[in-house]
Amino acid sequence: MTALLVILVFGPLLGATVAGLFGRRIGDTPSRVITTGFLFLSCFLSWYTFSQVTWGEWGGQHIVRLLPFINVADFHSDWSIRLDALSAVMLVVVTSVSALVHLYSWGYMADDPSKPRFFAYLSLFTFAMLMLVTAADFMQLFFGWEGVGLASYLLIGFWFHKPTANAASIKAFVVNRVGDFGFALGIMTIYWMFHTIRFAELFPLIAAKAGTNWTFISQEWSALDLAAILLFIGAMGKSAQFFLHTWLPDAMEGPTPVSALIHAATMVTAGVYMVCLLSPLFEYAPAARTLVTVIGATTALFAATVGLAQNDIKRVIAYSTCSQLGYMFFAAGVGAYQAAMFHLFTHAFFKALLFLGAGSVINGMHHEQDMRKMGALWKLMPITYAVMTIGTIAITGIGIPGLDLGFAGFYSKDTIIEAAWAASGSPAGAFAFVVGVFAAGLTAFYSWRLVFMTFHGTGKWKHDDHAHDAHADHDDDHGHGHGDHGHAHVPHESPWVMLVPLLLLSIGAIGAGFAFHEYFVGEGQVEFWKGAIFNGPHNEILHHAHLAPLDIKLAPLVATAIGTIGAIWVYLLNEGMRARIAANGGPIHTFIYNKWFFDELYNATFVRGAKFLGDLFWKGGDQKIIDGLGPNGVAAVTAFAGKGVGKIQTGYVYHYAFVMLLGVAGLLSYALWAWAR
Amino acid sequence: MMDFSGAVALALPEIILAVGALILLMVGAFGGDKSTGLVSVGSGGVLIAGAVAAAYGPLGSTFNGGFVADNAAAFAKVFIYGFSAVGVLLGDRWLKRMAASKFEFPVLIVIAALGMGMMASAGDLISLYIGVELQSLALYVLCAFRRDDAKASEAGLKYFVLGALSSGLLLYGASLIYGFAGSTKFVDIAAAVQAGAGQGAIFGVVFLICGLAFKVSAAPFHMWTPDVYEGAPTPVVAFVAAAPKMAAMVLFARALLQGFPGAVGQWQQVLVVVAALSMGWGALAGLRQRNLKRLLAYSSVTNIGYALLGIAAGTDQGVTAMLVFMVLYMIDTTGLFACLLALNRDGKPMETLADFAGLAKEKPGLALCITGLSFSVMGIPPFAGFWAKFYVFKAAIAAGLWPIAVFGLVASVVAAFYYLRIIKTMWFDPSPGRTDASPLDARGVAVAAALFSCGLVVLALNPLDTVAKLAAAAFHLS
Amino acid sequence: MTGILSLTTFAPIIGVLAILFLKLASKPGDRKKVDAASKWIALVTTLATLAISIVMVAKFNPAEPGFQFVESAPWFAGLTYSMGIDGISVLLILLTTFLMPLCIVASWRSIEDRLPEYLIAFLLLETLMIGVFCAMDLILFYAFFECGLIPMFLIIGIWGGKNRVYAAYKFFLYTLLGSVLMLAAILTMANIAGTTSIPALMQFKFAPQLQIFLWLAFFASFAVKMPMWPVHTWLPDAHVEAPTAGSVILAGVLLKMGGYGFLRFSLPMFPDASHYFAPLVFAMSAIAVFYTSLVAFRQTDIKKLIAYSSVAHMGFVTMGIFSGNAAGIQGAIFQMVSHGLISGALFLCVGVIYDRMHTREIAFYGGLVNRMPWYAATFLLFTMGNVGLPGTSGFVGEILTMTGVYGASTWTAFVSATGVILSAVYALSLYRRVVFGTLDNPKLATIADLEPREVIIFAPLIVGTLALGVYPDAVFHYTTASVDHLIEAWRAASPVSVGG
Amino acid sequence: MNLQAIAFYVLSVITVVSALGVVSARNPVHSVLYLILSFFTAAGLFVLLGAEFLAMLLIVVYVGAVAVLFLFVVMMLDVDFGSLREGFVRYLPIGGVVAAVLVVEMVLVATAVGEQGAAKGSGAPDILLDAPNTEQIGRVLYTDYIYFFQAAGMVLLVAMIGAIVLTLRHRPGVKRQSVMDQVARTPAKGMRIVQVKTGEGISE
Amino acid sequence: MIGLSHYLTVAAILFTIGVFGIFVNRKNVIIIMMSIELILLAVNINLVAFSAYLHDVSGQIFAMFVLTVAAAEAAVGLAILVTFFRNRGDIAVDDASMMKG
Repeated sequence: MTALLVILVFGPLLGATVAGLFGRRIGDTPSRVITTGFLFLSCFLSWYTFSQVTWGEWGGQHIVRLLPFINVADFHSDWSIRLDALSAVMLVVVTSVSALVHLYSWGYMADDPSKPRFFAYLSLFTFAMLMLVTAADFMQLFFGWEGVGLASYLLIGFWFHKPTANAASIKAFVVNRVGDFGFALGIMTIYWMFHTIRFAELFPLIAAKAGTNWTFISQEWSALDLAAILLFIGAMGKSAQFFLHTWLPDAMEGPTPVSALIHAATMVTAGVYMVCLLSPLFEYAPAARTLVTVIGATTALFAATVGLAQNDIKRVIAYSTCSQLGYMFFAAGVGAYQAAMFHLFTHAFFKALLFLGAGSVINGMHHEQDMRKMGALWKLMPITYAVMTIGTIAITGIGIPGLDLGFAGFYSKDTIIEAAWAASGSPAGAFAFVVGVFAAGLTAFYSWRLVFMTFHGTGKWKHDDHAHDAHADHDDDHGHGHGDHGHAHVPHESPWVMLVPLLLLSIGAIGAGFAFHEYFVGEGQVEFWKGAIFNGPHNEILHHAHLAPLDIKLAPLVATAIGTIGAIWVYLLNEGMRARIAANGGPIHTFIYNKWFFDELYNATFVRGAKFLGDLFWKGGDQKIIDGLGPNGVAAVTAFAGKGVGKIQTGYVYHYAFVMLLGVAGLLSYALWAWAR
Repeated sequence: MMDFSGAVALALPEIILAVGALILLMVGAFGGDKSTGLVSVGSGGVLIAGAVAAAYGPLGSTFNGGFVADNAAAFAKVFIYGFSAVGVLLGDRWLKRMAASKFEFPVLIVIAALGMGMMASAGDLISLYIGVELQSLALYVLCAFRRDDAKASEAGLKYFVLGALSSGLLLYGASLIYGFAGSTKFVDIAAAVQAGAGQGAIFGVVFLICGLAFKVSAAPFHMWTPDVYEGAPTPVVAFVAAAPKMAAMVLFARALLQGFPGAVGQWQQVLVVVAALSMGWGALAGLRQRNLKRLLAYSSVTNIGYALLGIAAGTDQGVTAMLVFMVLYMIDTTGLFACLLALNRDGKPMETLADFAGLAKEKPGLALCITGLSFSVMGIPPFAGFWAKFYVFKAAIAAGLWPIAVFGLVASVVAAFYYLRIIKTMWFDPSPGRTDASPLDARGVAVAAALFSCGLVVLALNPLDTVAKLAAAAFHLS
Repeated sequence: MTGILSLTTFAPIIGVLAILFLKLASKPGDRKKVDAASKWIALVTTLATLAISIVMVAKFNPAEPGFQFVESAPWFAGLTYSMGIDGISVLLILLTTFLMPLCIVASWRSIEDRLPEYLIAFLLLETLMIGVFCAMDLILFYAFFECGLIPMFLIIGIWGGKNRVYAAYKFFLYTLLGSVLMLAAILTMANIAGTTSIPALMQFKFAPQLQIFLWLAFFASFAVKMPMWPVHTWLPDAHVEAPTAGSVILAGVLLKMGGYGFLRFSLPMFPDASHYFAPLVFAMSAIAVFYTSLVAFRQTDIKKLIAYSSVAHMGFVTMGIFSGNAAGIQGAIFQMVSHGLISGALFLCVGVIYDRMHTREIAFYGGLVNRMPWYAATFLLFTMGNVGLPGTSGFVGEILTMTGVYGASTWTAFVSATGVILSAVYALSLYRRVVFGTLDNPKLATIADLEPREVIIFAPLIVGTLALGVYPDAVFHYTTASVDHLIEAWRAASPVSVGG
Repeated sequence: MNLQAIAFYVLSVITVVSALGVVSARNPVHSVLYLILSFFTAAGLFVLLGAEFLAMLLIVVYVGAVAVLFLFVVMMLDVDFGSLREGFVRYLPIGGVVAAVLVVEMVLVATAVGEQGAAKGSGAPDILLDAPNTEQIGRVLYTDYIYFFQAAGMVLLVAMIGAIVLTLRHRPGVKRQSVMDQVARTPAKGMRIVQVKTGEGISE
Repeated sequence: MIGLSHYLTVAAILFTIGVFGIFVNRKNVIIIMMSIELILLAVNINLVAFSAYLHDVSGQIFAMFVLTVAAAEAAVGLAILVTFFRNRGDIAVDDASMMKG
């Protein structure tokens, strides 16, 4: 088992190393083969592991210690692989999506000159993510946490020629670091509270600390709430939750497979994973959970609204991701960790599918991402159209409540909304429920809007010189010019190497919910999770959720239907309406189109503030005050004094005598005075 | 009546010097300037003989207490005579190069050394005075020795006028002390002070301190120093900057510690002020100097401030510190002046800072010597100057004078700037032109001093420490 | 093994003598040959020193908390020539001997003027730095500590950039001013305790009132050396003007002397005062992290930026040391070692492009990755190390020191944690501006990627950074015993009130 | 007020006044003359104190040698005395203040020493204690004080050497008679007999 | 009754005049030298007065040596003055400032 897990986790690292260091020497294809090969191996092993954990012999929790990491006094951490149901689920998600994305990238990145680098980064990311999900203590978790951040940074900035990509990559890293700021403080709080950072040692200690207080930055806090909130700030950063979400849409500057893998299926869900992993802590931290719920719900709503008005195909999906992550968080916040994980699981499939589908569209459109320049593609890209539709159905959560039959999103999202309903005794729960239902409608609207604008209507690409600007950008970059294609301006279906992953993912998008909902959130959940997720003694949220009346179960579906019909009305039946709405704008449109002005706000405060403070400290503090009063000032004063002293040395002997006599008189006076004392 | 042979044995170094000086004078007078070489060699020999006699001579007191031959005197004399011999060497060669050899030069140095020996051995206010004057008069003449040089004669004049004034102060103090204590002998004075008849005599001490402060060029009685250092011929300055300071410091210590051991509290206060003024003034005034000789003058003012701390401590440890300090300082300063002496450009001595630009490329050896010696004077370990400061500041702090010690250390940082500037000029700046070949004697002295200060000192400190402790023990302090 | 410390310390002197001899024996026309031979002599000497120090480390017994390989010989005036190392110093010595050959190789081509002198200065500096970490006598320590100013002054002043004179003066006088106050304290201690032996002084209990003064005096010296805010301004100037290898040594080793001093003197000898002043240190450290990170963000000179980031990183070291717990102190030591590697490497990275283009203006560069992919990768690695990315050694030090200080002051941990964000801001923006983007400047059109010599320099640093990032226990293995010993003593001293 | 007191006051007033004259006289020659006067009256004070040998010495040495030397130099150096007096008045006030401070302090000190010192309580100088002043000095000068005496001799020697070194000039080009050389001259040195060959001459 | 203090006071005044003469005199070195002689005279008066009141001859001996040395000093001083004059053609103190600072 150890060897298997080691290969599973470190295979991608090996692939990344080989491709990264020797990629130029061994060539593109070997690099691709090696990385993809390792990934499929990992994927296979993951499924095997998952099956063993879920149904097989392994059961329970395993921690494989590989190497000591940091061991100082009682600060212990190891390089280890923690295997339980939670991590097994994540292993499956991560390796499956990653393997498919690797494969997909063969086609998508076919014309890019830096293929080895790309594949190395992808594999590196996968490795970091695997380290994250198999961490047995906070240090390794943090390693994976930042490792995926690094990979994300590298991949967003993969096309380093583009200033926007560079800016986006830095933004992603820095905003994540803001989260890490809280995360690190959270780890420290945990360490000083419990004197351990190993999960296995930590969890049994938590209950005893419930209700105690903790002093932090001169404030008294409820101890566990403080720790949970600080850690949750980390999750907010990583999972692009409200306030720290701004990086995610910009992250779409990266190649589309990256968006699918990192910014939809895996990395951004790390925050959710972490909250679920730390369910033993959050269960005793009611205030923190309220915060999680509120932030999650707010994000779900906010991102959905913004998604309504975006025109960039990837940005729409990005906001959709953001919104779905909000769902996961408020699920966790109300205590339905299983539901959150379930949604994470299903979302990985359909969101990866949507992104890769979008990538296929973009590829077919010669790297055009603006939906306003698409339309009527369904005929030209039938398979892409089909899978995108599947993905859209999955995300909108269409299904038949009574029969419990539907696409993946149906099971997971409805469970979340029901859980929120079950928790609506509290204001936060009620808010989450309302938002959940409302956002479901918005989800339907923007998801269908995407499909309709892209695949239906009239083809705008036929008439205008589409995407020339974008081409100009890309041509020098990665040689993916239209000249390469025989059918210059006509959109085309993607190659099979891209379509196969799409088809595989669509299977997941269709069937994952149906196949697994019993295990994740249904009757078999206790047996399935095997204690990997902790529910407090009073937490029966899932049970209550199942008992939700039919009208509650129907509510999201109704909202979805309304949203869908709205989308059909605006984008299929009245094609000109969209442009009119956009043109007339109005404050609401402007507000959501500009993403609630978050970027502008942050720019004005934090970015400018940092620049201002930096300049102030540098030019004012360092140069004027410290150097001015310090070394330079002292030097000037000394030099001045030296000048003054030098002036006494006139060269005239009577002056010298005078000074001497002053000295005598002075010393005599001083002596008389001193001795008289 | 005293035992004549005993007296001769005790005063043998002085007698050797005095008789030697007379003989050499005769040789010179009859041999003319042609015999300068011989006279120089003779002077060196006489000085070295005097040093040996001082080192191995018997201990005691003679001439009615006017002459004291103790370990402190012996210690001082060995170094005074030794450095005087170096002065003879440097001066003689220099005069030869100037084609201005005069046999009086070495003789004057010998006589000055005799005066310094008297100072070191003075057990009486009268011998103190005569010793000081013998030394001073010889130095006045030496400073003005190049009588065709306007600067030298100006230096001599200033030195003389102010020196005479300081003698007046010294004498006035001596007269008050005499009047108070009823005796001119330090032993009797100490007894009188011990008898505790008030503080009157100590007014005289203030004058005495003023007078002696002039001789060691402590602020504010240092005013002559920069001008004399600049104006007087370099070899003379090399001599003036070293041996006389040692003699004066020992005299200082003896007068205060043997004459007024019971009044440490009183004179310490005055001395601390003088020391502080010296350290501060020397450090500040040196900052804007462009002439290296002037700069070294201010440097000596600062350093004397440090040395005075050793005396001000008023302890055995303090005197040891002062003695070690003076020895190490003498080596440094002689080395630096030897470097100056070794450097000429187009036949003119290089004295301003600008002259030294880029020296490191042209004369790396000498530049290295100057660098090392500068760092030493700056007090950077492990060079001699650091150990010198280590001794005095340790003693000062042990005596409770830590505020002044801290002040002195801070002043040393200020002073460090001007040594750094020399180093900077030599190493960082481009050279303006070729320097002349450097004479062997000066170079030799420079290299020897640098080697000692920058390396051998670590080994030499062991014996030096022992000997200085022995010497300091002569003052019978706690 | 007695004698190995002196051997390590003075081994570089042999190289100095060899180069001197060579220079004296050569004719004026042989400059080229002398230069070449000097380089090899210096390299061999530093490698030999490294080898000796590795033997020393191998023989070192990590379980023993006290001093090892003790040598002692009476000197004068009650002083002894006394050397010994413990777990705190052993790694710093290794760091020194490790960086030195790299510095020599880094200067292989970039220094043309007065090369033998340059190498002599470096070899002397090596002796002095090792001596600082070996010295077991206070005065001996001071001698090495202070004397190190000389070669560095010359290195900055002679082989430095445009404004080198100002920088050299500032460096020298600033640090000297701090040191003389320490000297006063050392002399006071020598007078009161009657000894200058460091182990003896560690046992000696100074009166709390006195400790305050002594602590402040030592602090003056070490705070400047570290450098801590607000006495840090000499560092950016010194770094900017120093030649590459000088910056490497300055950042890699010289700054560590301050931290070493705190650990060796302030903590064990003045525990009461250390307790008393810990809040002050925390405040200064936290300000340093926040303040200098922001200042770094606004720099236009690559070296200055890295220099400011060094100040921020040293802030972590100081706060860790005075946190007084294992995590903090171990983290601080680790951070020192790690910073030695990473900032040294970063300066070498700057040196690579400076050697080619002779400018350090950020605006001049851009898009280097197009022509220098390997360089870009190397630079990225160390940038990430600087940012404190887990997996690099930079992370371990930062997280441990912050964790440590959390136990003493949550405010400090809170403020310093902003460094996590800000370091990403300035480091990545630097990297972006220099490496990413398109290669617009025509002068850069022919810039070449790393040459084999540079690869040789970077390879050990990369290995070190990653190895320590993954297996930091390698460091803790050596430090634990000594640090535990230190903490026991620290705990024994309660934070008594020293006022009044 | 007895005769001694009258003498003291007269002498000391003249001493002080003439001392003032020394520093303020317009013409240096006058200064020297004032100086001589001052020395004379001071010698009178010495006599009052019973130090007649020193009084004589003062007159012989100072008036006879030093003052005359001054006069000699003043006359020898052809100085424009008129211009030398400028600036005297300008610096008078500040000089006066410092001098006043100094004099007050010194008088205080002197009085204190006079009243507290070893001499306190002892009566007026006991003139002709057991031997004339000269004899007293003579008894100790060459015995107890032989060392100082010899050293003083060295001081005078230095003065001599110094004066010679600094002022004696051998002007080049000035022919001097050298008696020694003339006397020492012998026929053997004075001439040389050479055999001159015919037709070759002497070529030297 | 004339006591020791009277003599000392006269000496103090003389001393001060000498001192005063040195620094108030801006022009003539010879006067400065004469002022020094006044100072020495003051010292001598002190010494002799003490000697007399102490009934101790050593004060007079001291004074005698002071006289001797003063004479020598005058000789050297005037010799230096002469060289100075030869170099500069003047003895104004104001001129003697080639070196300063």
